Amino acid sequence: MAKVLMKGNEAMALAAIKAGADAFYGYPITPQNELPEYMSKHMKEHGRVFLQSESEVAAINMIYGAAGAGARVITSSSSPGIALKQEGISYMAGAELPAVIVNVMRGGPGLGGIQPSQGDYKQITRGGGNGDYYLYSLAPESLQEAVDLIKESFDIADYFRNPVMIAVDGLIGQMMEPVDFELETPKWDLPKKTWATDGNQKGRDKNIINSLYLDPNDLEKHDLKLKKKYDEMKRDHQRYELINMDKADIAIVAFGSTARVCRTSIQLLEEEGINCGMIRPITIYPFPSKAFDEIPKSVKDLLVVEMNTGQMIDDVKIVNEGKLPIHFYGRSGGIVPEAEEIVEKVKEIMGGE
Amino acid sequence: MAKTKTIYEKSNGLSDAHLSYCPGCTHGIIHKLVAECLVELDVLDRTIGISSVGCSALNYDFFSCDMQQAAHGRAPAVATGIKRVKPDSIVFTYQGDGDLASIGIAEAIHAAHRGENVTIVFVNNAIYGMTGGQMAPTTLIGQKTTTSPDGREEAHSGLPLKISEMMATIPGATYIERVSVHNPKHVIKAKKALKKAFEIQKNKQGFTLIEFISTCPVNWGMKPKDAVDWAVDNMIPYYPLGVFKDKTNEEAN
Amino acid sequence: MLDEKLIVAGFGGQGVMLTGQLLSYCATNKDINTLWFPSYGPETRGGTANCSVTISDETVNSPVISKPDSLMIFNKPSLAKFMPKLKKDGNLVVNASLVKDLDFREDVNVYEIEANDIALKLGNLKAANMVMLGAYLAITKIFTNKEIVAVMKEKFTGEKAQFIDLNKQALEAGKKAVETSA
Amino acid sequence: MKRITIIAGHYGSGKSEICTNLAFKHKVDYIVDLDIINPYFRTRSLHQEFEDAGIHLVESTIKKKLSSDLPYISGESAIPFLNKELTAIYDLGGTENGGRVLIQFSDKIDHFEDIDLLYVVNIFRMETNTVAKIVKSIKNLENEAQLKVTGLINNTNLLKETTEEMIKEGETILTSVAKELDLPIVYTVIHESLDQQKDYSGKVIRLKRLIADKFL
Repeated sequence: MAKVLMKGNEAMALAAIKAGADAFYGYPITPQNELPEYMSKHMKEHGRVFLQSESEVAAINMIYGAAGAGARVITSSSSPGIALKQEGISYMAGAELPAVIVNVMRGGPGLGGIQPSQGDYKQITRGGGNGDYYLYSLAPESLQEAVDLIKESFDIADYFRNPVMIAVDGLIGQMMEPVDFELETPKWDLPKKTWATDGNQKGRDKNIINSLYLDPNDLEKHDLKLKKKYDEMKRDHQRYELINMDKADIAIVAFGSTARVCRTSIQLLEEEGINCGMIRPITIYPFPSKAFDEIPKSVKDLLVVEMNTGQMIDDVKIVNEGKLPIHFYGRSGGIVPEAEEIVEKVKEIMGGE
Repeated sequence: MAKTKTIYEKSNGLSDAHLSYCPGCTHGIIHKLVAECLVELDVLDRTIGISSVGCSALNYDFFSCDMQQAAHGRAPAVATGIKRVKPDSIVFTYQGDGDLASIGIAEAIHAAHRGENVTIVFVNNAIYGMTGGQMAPTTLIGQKTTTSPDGREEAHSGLPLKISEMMATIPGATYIERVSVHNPKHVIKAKKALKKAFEIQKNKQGFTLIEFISTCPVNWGMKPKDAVDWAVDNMIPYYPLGVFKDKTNEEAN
Repeated sequence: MLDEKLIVAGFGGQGVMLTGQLLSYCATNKDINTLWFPSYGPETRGGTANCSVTISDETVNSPVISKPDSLMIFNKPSLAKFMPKLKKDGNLVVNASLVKDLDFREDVNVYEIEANDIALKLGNLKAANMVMLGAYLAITKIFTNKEIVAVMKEKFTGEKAQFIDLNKQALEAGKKAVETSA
Repeated sequence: MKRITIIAGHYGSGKSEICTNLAFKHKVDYIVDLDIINPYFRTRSLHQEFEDAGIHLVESTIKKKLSSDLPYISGESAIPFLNKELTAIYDLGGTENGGRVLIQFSDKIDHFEDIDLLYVVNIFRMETNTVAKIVKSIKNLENEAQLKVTGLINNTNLLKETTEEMIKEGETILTSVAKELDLPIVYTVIHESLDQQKDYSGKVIRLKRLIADKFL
């Protein structure tokens, strides 16, 4: 199939269908509505389940139930709705249930606004709900990347038996770009879901899906088992892209659509003879610490650019270990920074030395 | 060797785990009825039960079918999620009055509203047992609890919620009945109601809820026998027993 | 090298979004990189609406257009909002039926198209956006009318299919309006 | 000590520590944790220690599930009331609500001579810092438990900051309570680290903090 032009939300929905999603449960919220709307039209054609729930809280618990029954499940929402889902997400991590959760971020806190934002970075990368857990969190910068990552994310979720978060913003949800749905994406080696409560107990013992461990010793053991997964994510499954880093004097750190704006900034700077590179985290959890080991000596400063007031900057500080000066440029409230603003910031940093 | 005759056996629907209920609590009877119905309808090996939060939180260990433990109040949503992807399974939730009538009322209403083909076993003992006897939406006027130390007052907490009556008003619901297990006659009646609910589900006829009037001797501060009497004298007059909705009957007429 | 950044702006309901989308669909059919990004939310229901369209031989990076090469302006508020951003020597295509007697920038190429009047003459005011698109294509020559009509045939199915002929006429009328004014 | 001693009092009055000290000292047959109110600082954290001492622990929670928030009353907890050979200490939950549990045994108690229901008071708890408040608390407890309190325990303390003057201050208040309700002060509790110089009402329990040490 040749490339097709699709809206981000629709493209992510189709990617999920192509990845074999059995069920979608969700609740309307701007700017992700085209995703459930697309699902409502097309899941039926494939004999799959689409259901609009009464709330985000119900949606994530439907996801819990269906995932526990062994189905491939996906839900989507936007920032305030994802906040409501946190209880269920924590329970899923605790009960070791796989699912794909799409967060089309908008400005906050509270009801905030409906324009693009990356204001949920901390909520996404710190677990979000109660207890010791994390979500494998992917932050694509284009529709093609979003589609490819969603296709793979079901495998990732199944492999880790842990929810995977697709963290995009309203920009990616709303924009249209040509996408190729037939590109090969990695297939993970997955065991059968022998743990599922699938209503077919013939010839096996009963299965239980549960996150309750009343004995502190049992719960600690369970927490450590979960930690092992997160350690494996950190060790083997960091993803990032290095852009123009070879001779860079300064490096931007940015993810998602912000990184895309920064690509234009880098081109504009190049035209003015300034070498600017970029580290683009693709996984925001695990944070790609390894990318920072690859920073060449020529780089003298780091500039973190985000669509928030500075959330990822803390992770950059942790992995930078005080080596390079860290600067920040951010826009929030739903404002997408323009490439020229970032160019000015880079020049200000470089001129200041 | 003397001949022995088995006159009573524990249902296969229950595991060998010890029940974690106080003496005199009727959870045990209700568990037995659920288990017996599933076995008698020959659906045990395709049943998925959902434990809620409350005294019955650990009953995923007690039933011998597949079980999922749900967050407080969310069991009907979990049931929906399962049933939609496994339409041929039998799915039931087991919820107390705190779980269903308070924190989870939205999920319960909407499962009925959508006509989900699941069965809710609703145990109403008019109090929060697990957390030590706090007031529930179903606590009676004048009833003392740890959060209504002077007895529930209408002006402060409203009138107790009648779940079966309320759920019966939902167009999507198929079968709603309130039963009690305070004596053998009513236990038999309750089982009949529960079995009917599971049969309706088996026939894919939609949403069913059976409300059980139950007791909590410890948190009510009564001996088991007195608790049963109290339920009969105080709860049943306010929460009358009977069928509140039967679409299968309406359809037949 | 093709590298066109366009903003289409007007009232919700004037077909602003669709106009931009047709260009992106056409680019995709020709395997040219493109990105379409709409304003979204309440403004699309009666307020001002706009979309950004990038069409380029190069990879499209920033989805945000800070200096558009061209503007298609359907109403007065949109002119005020976007004209200052237009690149020097850029194309400013305005619906002159609604945007009248205004000072336009001197350093850009202004094309005043009586889109509403032309559409009304064709029998349907709703075709004004296609008149504007026809004019824009005549100016930039990015795609031919024929290529756009091919996209419509692909996308306008069912009830919408009946409008393809009208739209085709509107595109031609827009083209003619540019040629006669030049 | 009577065959069955039930210890009641406010949250944090020191009930559980006194229970464990008495249980080990008198090598009772049963120690019964009836605290269904609060899952922290409870006798069952000493599960192993009791077992080693040959004391049978009846838990108010699911077996071996330490600090679970799922309280229930085990049928086993009625055994010492039925078997007159056994000695036992019962640890009630805090406030009058904790006393409500005792109703479950009311039909198993046929004579009260061998049962003590002792009320623990620490006058540094705001709920029991005056004679009037203590009297009211005791009456509330009796009302809920449907049993009469038979004695008082002076457990006045401010943990490590406790002085003998403080304990004496508690004794003054408790003496008034005792007079008003016609009850004896059965025990006075003094932590083992405090050098005892004075004499006190009732027997002195030189307390070793066993439960809190597991947490603090």
